[in-house]
Amino acid sequence: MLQLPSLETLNMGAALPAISIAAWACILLLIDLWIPKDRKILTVYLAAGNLVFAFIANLLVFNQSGDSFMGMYVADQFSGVMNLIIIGTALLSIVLSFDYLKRVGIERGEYYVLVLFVTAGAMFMAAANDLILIFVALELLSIPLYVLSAFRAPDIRSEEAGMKYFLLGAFASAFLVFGGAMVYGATGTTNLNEIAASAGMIIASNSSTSLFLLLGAALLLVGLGFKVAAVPFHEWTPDVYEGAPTPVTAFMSVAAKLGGFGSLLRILVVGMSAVTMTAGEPAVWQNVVAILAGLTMIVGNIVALSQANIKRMLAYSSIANAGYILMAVAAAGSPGLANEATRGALVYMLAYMFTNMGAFAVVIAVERANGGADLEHFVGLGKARPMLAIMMVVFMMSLTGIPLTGGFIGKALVFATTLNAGLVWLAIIGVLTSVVSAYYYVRVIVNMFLRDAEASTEEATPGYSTGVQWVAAVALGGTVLLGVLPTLITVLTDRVSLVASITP
Amino acid sequence: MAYYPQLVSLIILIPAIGAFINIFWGARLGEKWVGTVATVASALAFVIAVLLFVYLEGSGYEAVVINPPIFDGWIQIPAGEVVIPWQQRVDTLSSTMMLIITGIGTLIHVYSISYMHGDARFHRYFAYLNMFLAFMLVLVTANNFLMMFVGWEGVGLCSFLLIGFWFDKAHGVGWRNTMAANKAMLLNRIGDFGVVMSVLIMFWTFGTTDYFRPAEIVNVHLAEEAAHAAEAAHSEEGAVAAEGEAANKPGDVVLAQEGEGEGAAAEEAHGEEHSTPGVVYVNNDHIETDQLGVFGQAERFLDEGRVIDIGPVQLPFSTWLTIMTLFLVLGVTGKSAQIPLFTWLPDAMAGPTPASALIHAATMVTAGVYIMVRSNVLFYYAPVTSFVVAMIGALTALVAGFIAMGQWDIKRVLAYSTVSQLGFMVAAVGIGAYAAAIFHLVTHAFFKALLFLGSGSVIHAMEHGHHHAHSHGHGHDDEHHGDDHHDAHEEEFDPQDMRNMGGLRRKMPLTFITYLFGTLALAGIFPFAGFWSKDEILADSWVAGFDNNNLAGYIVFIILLMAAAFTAFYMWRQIVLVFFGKPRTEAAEHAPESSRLITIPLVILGFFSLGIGFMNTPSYVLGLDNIFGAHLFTDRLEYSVSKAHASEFNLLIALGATALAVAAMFLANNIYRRSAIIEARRDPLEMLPTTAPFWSLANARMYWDAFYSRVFARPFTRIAYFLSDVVDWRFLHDYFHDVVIWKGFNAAAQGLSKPVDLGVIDGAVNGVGRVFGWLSSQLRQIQTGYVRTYALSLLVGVVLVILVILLPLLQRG
Amino acid sequence: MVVQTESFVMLSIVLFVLGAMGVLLRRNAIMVFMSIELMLNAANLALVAFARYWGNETGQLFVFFVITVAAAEVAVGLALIVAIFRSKRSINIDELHEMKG
Amino acid sequence: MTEVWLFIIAGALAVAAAVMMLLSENAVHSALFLIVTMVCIALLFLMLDSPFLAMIQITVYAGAIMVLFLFVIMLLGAEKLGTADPGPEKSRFRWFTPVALSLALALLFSIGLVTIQGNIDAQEPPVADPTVRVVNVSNSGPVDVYVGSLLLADDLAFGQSTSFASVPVGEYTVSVRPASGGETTAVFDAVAAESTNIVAHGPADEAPGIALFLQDMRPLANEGDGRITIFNAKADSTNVAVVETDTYNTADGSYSFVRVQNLAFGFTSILELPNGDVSWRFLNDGDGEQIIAELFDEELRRDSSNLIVLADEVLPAGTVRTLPLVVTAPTAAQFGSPRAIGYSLFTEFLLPFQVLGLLLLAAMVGVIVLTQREIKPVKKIQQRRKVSRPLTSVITAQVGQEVTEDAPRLNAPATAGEAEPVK
Repeated sequence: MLQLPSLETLNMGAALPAISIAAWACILLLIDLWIPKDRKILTVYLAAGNLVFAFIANLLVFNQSGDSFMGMYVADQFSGVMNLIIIGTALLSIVLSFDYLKRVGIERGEYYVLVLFVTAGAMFMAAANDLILIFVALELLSIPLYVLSAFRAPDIRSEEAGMKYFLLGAFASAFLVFGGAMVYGATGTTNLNEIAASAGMIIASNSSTSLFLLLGAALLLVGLGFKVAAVPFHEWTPDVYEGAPTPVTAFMSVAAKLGGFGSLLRILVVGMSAVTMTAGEPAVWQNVVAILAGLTMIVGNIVALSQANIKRMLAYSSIANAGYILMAVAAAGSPGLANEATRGALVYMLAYMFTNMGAFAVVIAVERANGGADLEHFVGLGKARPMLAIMMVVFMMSLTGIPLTGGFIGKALVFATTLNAGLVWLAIIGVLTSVVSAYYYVRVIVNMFLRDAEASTEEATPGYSTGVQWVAAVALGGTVLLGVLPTLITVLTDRVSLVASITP
Repeated sequence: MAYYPQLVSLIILIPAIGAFINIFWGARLGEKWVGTVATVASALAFVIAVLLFVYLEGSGYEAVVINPPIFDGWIQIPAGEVVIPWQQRVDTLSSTMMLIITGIGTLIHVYSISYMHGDARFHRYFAYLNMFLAFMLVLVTANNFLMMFVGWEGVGLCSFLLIGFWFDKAHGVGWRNTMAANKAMLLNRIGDFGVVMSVLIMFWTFGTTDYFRPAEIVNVHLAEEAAHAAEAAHSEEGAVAAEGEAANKPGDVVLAQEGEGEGAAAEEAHGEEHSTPGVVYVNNDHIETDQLGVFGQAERFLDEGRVIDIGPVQLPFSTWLTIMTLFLVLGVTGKSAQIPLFTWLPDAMAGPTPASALIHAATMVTAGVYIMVRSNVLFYYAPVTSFVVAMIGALTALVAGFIAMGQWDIKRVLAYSTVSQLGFMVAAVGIGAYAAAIFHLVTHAFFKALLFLGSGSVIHAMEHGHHHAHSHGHGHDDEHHGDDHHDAHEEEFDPQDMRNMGGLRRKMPLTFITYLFGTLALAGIFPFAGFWSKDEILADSWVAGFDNNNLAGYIVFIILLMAAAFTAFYMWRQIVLVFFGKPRTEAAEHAPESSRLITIPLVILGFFSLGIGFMNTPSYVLGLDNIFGAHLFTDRLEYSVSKAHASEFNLLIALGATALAVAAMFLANNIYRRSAIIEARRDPLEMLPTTAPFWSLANARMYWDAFYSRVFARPFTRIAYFLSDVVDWRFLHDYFHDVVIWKGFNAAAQGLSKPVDLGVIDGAVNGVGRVFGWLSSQLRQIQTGYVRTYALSLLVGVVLVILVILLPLLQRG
Repeated sequence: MVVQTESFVMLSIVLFVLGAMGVLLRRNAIMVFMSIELMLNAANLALVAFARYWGNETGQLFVFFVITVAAAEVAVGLALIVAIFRSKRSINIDELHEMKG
Repeated sequence: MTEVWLFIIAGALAVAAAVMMLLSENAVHSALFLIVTMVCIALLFLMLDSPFLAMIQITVYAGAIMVLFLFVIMLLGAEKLGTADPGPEKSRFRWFTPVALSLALALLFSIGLVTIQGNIDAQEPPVADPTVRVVNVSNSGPVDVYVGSLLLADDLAFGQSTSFASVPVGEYTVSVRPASGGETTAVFDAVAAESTNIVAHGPADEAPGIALFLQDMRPLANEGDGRITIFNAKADSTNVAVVETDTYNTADGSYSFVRVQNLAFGFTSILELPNGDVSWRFLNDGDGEQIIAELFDEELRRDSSNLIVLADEVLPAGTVRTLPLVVTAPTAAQFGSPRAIGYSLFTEFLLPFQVLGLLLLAAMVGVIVLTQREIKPVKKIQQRRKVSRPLTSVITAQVGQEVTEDAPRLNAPATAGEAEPVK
C-alpha cells in the first residue's frame, strides 16, 4: 500500500514562496488565454502581484528554519535571502519588459509565465538539498531561458542566441548529470547532508572511492560553472546576452547566476566541505574554484576592454562579476570561513542585482531613444538626459566598486573573506582586475558626459517608459542604500549559515 | 483594551498611506476620491486618537511606550552601543495633542474639499495635508528628542510646501508666495540649528535622547499606586485639617499643588509628594543613571551637583542645563514664531487658508510650546532660561498684538494674532504655568482654526462676489472657481483687504455668527473658551509675580494684560470692518454664503470655541465646577507634565481682564463705525494726530521685516553676490572651471576618448593600457562565434577542472 | 553480481566521451543534439549501475528524472531548430556566427 | 557466464552503434544507430535489475524521443545538412578536429583512470542494519524489553507489539522484565538485513519465556501477494493445524483444505498467499480436531508480511482462551520495480516530481512560443493554389525549402511565386 506523506510531513508552508510562484505560473498560463492582446498589461500586473505576494510570503517564512518536502527543500536563512534577491530580480525585470516587448512587437503573455518559471527554478535551486532536485530545478531555470533568449523569434540574432545557449547548456547539463552520477556512485545518496556525512567517512577511511567523489564534484562544478558563466565555460555569455531581448538579458544575467551560485554554494559548502586531504585543511575543491575565479576575473575584465556594444560589455562585466563571487565561493572552502564567505557572496549578489538591473534599465532606455546599445549611442547622454546619465554613472561606479555604492560593499566583503582564507594571490588578481575594469566602466561615463553628441541624436527621442524609470530609480536607491547603509542588508545575512544539518 | 496603545503606530501610518496614495495616484483618482481618501485617513487617525484617549481614561492615565515593530532599533551606533529606538509615547499630553491635530485636521480636510475645489494641484494639496498630519503625529508621539526632531523637520517641510503651494500664481503673486515659503524655511532653519544643538548636547550629556526610559515607565505605574496610597492617607489627614481640597474631587487622584490656599503642613506633605503622580522621580532612586531618560538624568545630575567637563571649562550642571535649554528656546522661537524669528508666520498666510488654519494657527506653530512643556523638567530647573522665555513670550504677545491693530489684510491680522497668542503660551511656560500653556494651546487651536476658516469663507465669498460682479456680460461659466483661476483675468482686486468688505453679516449669517464666536473667544469674553485659558495664564502670572515674588511674573502679567486689550481691540475692529456697516465694494455686495462643506466645520468649531473652556474650569467659579468638574484637564495633564499645576481662579483678575477687553471692543466699535474714512481706504486712527505715528508703526509692522532685510538680508545678499559674481563666476567659473577644470579635463578626455574612438586602444595612453588592450584583442579572438569552439573550450575546462581537482589525490596514490 | 559495476561504469564512460566527441565534431545541430542525448544515456547507465551497487533506488529515480527532462529538452531544442531553420534555411551550427568577439 | 557474454555483446553493440552514429553522414542513419545504442542500454538496465527503467528507456527514449528526432529530420529535409558543406571557414579550423579528439581522449583517460583507481567493486557493498521487534503474549502483566542496552519496549501489555527498530549488527542479550519483577534473558545474533521477532509468552504465574525467530521481510516471490508467518506460542504443547473454513464439509465434518499441519510449540510456518480475505480455523491436531481459535475474514493486504501468533490468554475468570494475534508489516518492495520507484516518487522525491511537471509545462509553452508564427498575407496565394497543388509543394511551403529528390537541397532559393517562408 502506498502511503502518501501528509501535508504536515511535507511542511509546504516553508516552501510557500517558491511554490506560490510555480503554481501561479500555471494558472496565469490559463488566465492569459482570456486576456486580449492589447491588454497584456493585465498579465504583467498578475505576474508582478504574484511576485509581490511571494516576496511577502518569503518575509513571513524568513526565520522559519526547516526542511520542506521531506528534506528536499531547505527553508533556511540562506534560501530566504536568495529568494528575496531572486524575486526582486524577477519583479524588476518584469517591469522592464512590458514596454520593451510592446515596442519590439513580441508582446505575449507567455513571456511572463516563462519568467515566473525561471524564478521558481532559481528559487528551487537555491533551496535544494538534493542533487536530483538541483538538476531538475536547473533545467526548470534553463529551458525557459533558452526560449526567452530566442523570444524575439524571427530576428536571427535572437534565434542564434537561443540556439547557442541551448546547445551549450544541454552539453553542460550532461556533464552535470554525469557528475551527479559519480557523486552518487561514491556515496550512495543524492541528499547533500548524507553526501556530507559519507564524504567525511570516505575521506577519513582514505578510500579510493574518493576519486569518484572528486570527479563528481568537478563535473558538477562544470555544470554549474556554465550557468554562472565562469571561464572557461563562459563563451556562450556574450553572444547570448547580445542576441537576447534586452530585458531577458538583464534578467538572465542575474537570475541564472543566482540559481547557479545558490546551488554551487550548497553543493560545495553543505555537501563537500569535509572533502579535505587532512582534517583542518581547506577543502580539495578550493584550488579549482580559486583558479576558475582568477581566470574568470582576468578574462572577463580584459575582454570587456575592447567591446563597443554596451550589452556585450555588460556581458563580460557579468562574467567578471561571477569571478568575484567565485572568489567568495573559493574562500568558503577554508575551514571555519564558510559562513563568512557565504554572507559576502550574498551581499555581493544583492549589490550586483541592483546595479546590473539598473544598468540594463538605462541600456533599454537608450536603446529606445537612440536605437541601439553601442557605445556611440551613449554619446551626449549627459546633456540630453542628465538624470539617466547620472544614474548610469552610479551604476558604473558600483560595478567598478567605488565607495558609497553597493558594489564597493560587496567587493570589500568578498576581498576580506578571500584574504582571511589565505588566498592572497587571488585577492591581488581581484584588485588588479578591478582597476582594469574601471577603464571600461569609466569609458561609458566619458562618452556620456565628455563627448558632444552629433545633432542627429538630439532629435526625435521618444521618452522612456515609466516602468524603466521605476526600475532605474529602485535600482539606484538599492545601490546607494546598500552602499551607505550596508547594515540594512547585513542584518539579513548575518545569521545565514550553511552547514550540513544531519550527521549520521 | 490592552492592545489599544499599539494603535499609536497606525495613527502615523494611516495619514502616511493617505499621502502616499494621493501623491502617486492622486492625479488619476479625481477630486472626489482624493478628498475622500485624505479625509478618511484623517478621520481614522482621529478615531484612533479617541480610542487612545479612552484607553488612557480607562487605565488611569498611565503613560505607555510603544515600540512599533518595524522601526525597532531605529538608529544604531555600532561602536558606542547606542540604540535610539523608534518609540512612541502615549500619555495625557501626547493624547491631547493627538486629539487636537486629528480632530481639527479632519474638519479642515472636510473644509478643504470645498475650498480647494477646482485647483489644478488638488491631490497634491491633500497629500501634503496628510503628510503634515503624519509628521505632526510623529512629533507629538515621539519618546525621544531625535524622533521628535524628525517630526519637527517633517512638519517644517510640509509647511514650506503649503506656503509655496501657489508658487505659480500670476502677476507676481506666485513669486511672493515662493519668497514667503523660502522665508519660513530659512527662519526655521535658524531655529532648527538650536534644536539640533540642544539635542546633541543632551545626547552628549546623558547618552540618550529618550524622554523616559522603559524602566521609568514601569515605575510610573508604581508611582501611581504609591500616589493612591498616599492619597488615601492624605484625604484622612485633610479631612481632619478641614483644609484640603481633596474632598472636592471624589474618585480623583489628589494632586499636589503649590496653591496659596494650603497650610504649611500640607504644603510640606505635598512637597515630597509633588512629583509622584506624573512621572516618577521619587521612585527612580534605585534605577541606574543610564537607565533614566533625559529628564530623570537631569534631575539626578542636579541632585548630585554634577559638574560637566567640556574640555577647557568645567561647568556646573545647572549652567549646562541653561545652555541646553536656551538652544532649545532658539528652536522654539523659530517654529512657534516668537521674537526674534516670528516674521515668517504672517508671510506664511500666502498658503491656502485651510492650511494656514491647520498648520500656521492650530497645530504646527504650537509645536514649540509643546516641546517646552514636554521638557518642563528642564525648564523648571533652568530659571534663567525660564526668564528669557517669559520675556520673549510677553514681548511677542505685545508686539504682535500691536502690529495686528494696523493691518488691513484679514488673514494678516489673524496671523499676527496667532503670533501674539503664541506669545501668551510661551510666556506661560516661562513663568512655569505649563498646564495653562497647554490649556491655552488647546482652546486657541479651536478658535483660531475657526477664525481662519471663517476668514477663508469670507475670502472665498469675496472672490465669488467679485467674480460675479465682473462676469456679468461676458458669460463666464461658473464652474471655475478656486483661487488661481481668478487671477488669470483679474488684476487689482484684493479679496483679503478688509477695506473691500463690510456688511457681510447679512450676506453670510452663518459665517458671521461663528466668526463672532471665535472673536469673543479670542478676546476672552465669558464664557467662551479663551476666557478660561487666558484667565488662567493671567492668574498664574499674578501668582508668580505677586505671591512668589518672581520678577518675570510682574512683567508678564502687566504686558499680557495690555496684549489682551490689544487682542480685543483688533478683533472687534475686524468684526466691524468685515461684517458691519454697508458693503463697500461690489464684491462684498454679491458675496454669497459658503457651501455646506465649509460651514459645517465652522459650526462645529464654533461650538467648541464656546464650550471647550469648561474642560478646565477652576474650582469655586459660579458653581460651574459642580457641573463640569474642576481642573479636569490639568489633573490629567499632570500625569505627563510633572511640573504642571492647577491655578486658582482670581475673580479680580478675571473681572479686570474682561472689563479691559470689553472696553477695548467698545473703543474699536466707536472708532471703526465711521465708514466714510474707511471708504477712503484710510484708518480712523491714522487721521488722529496723536495716534497716527503709532498706527503707522503698527501698519509698517514695526519695521521688523525692514530691519531684518537691512541688517541681515541685504548684507548677506551683497556677500552672496560677491561670492557668486567674483569668487564663483569670475574666478571659479571663468578661470578655475574654464581653464583648469574644463580645459584640463578636456585634454584628459581627449587623451582618453581618442582610443575609444578607434574602438581598440592602439594609441594608448601608457604601456599598461597598451598591454591590456593587446591582451583584450587577443583574448577576444577566442570568442569566435562558433558553437563548436565554445563547446571545445568547455571541454578544455572540464579536463582542466578534473585534473586540478584530482591532482592531490592522484599524487597520494 | 556476475558483471562488475566497474565494467558498466567503464562502458558508460566510453559512451559519454563518444557523445562529447559528437558534440564537438558534428556540424548538424540535430546531430549535436543527438550526441548530447547519448551523453545523457551514458550517465544514466552509470547511475543504474551504481544504484544496483548501493541497493537503493535513488539512482534509478535520478535516471527517471533525467529521461523526462531529456524529453522536455528535446521538445524545446527541436522547436528551436525548426525556428532557426525557418529563418536561415540551415541547421548548420557553423553558420550561426552573427555575434562574436 | 551467460550474463557476462550478454554484457559483452550488448556493450560492444552499444559502443559500435554509437561510433557509427558519430561517423554516419546521414542524420537518419545516425538516429537509427542511436536507437540501437539505446536499446542496448535498455538491455543493460534489465541486467542491472531495473526492469521499469528498461521499459521507460525503450518506450520514451528509443520510442518517443527518437521518433521526434526522426520526424524533425524528415520535416526539415536535414539528413545530410552540416556534412556536405565544409564552408569557407573550414581552413580556419583545421586544428579543430585533432584538438577535439585529443581532448576527448584526455577526458576518457582521466575519467577511466578514476574508475580503475576507484575500484568500486573491491569495496564492501553496504548492507542494511538488522531490525528487531517485540510481541508480548505473556500473561505476567506488562513487560519491559531490552535488547542489549536499548529499551525496545516499555510497559508492553498483553497482545501488543512494537514496530521494527534497527540495531547495529552484533550479538545481543534480550532481556524481558515483567512489571511484577524478575527477568528472563536470551541471546541472539543480529544479522545484517534480517528482521527478528522477539515473542514473550507464558502463563500468568511464570516468568515469561522468550521465543526468537526471523521474519522474512524481503520481497515476495509474486509482487502483490501477502506473506503469513504463523507462530505457535501455546505453551500447552499442543500441535496445531490450520484449515480453511470455506472448505468445511458438513457431511463428513472434515476440512478439505489444510494449510498447515502439526505445528508444534515454538515453530513457525510461512505461507505466501494472494491477497484477499482469509477465514481460518486453528485445530488441535492431536486432539480430534477441536477448534481452538478462529480467524474470520481477516484481510490479507498486498505486499505485507503478517505474523500470526497463537497464544493463550488467561481471562480474569481463570479460563484460558487461545488468541490468534495478527501483526502486520509491509514487505520490502522488489528492487527496481515500479512500486519501489513510485513509492519514492511520491514520498521523498515529491518535490522534484512536481518540479518536473512544471518543467514539462514550461517546455510546452516554449515549443508553442518558438514555433507559432503569425500568419501573414501569404494566405491569399495559398487559397488560390489549394486545389491543384501537389503534396510536395505543400511541404515546401511549410518547410520553406524544396524537399523533392531532384531539387537541390541546399541553399536553394525559394522558387519565385511560391510561398515565401515567413521572416
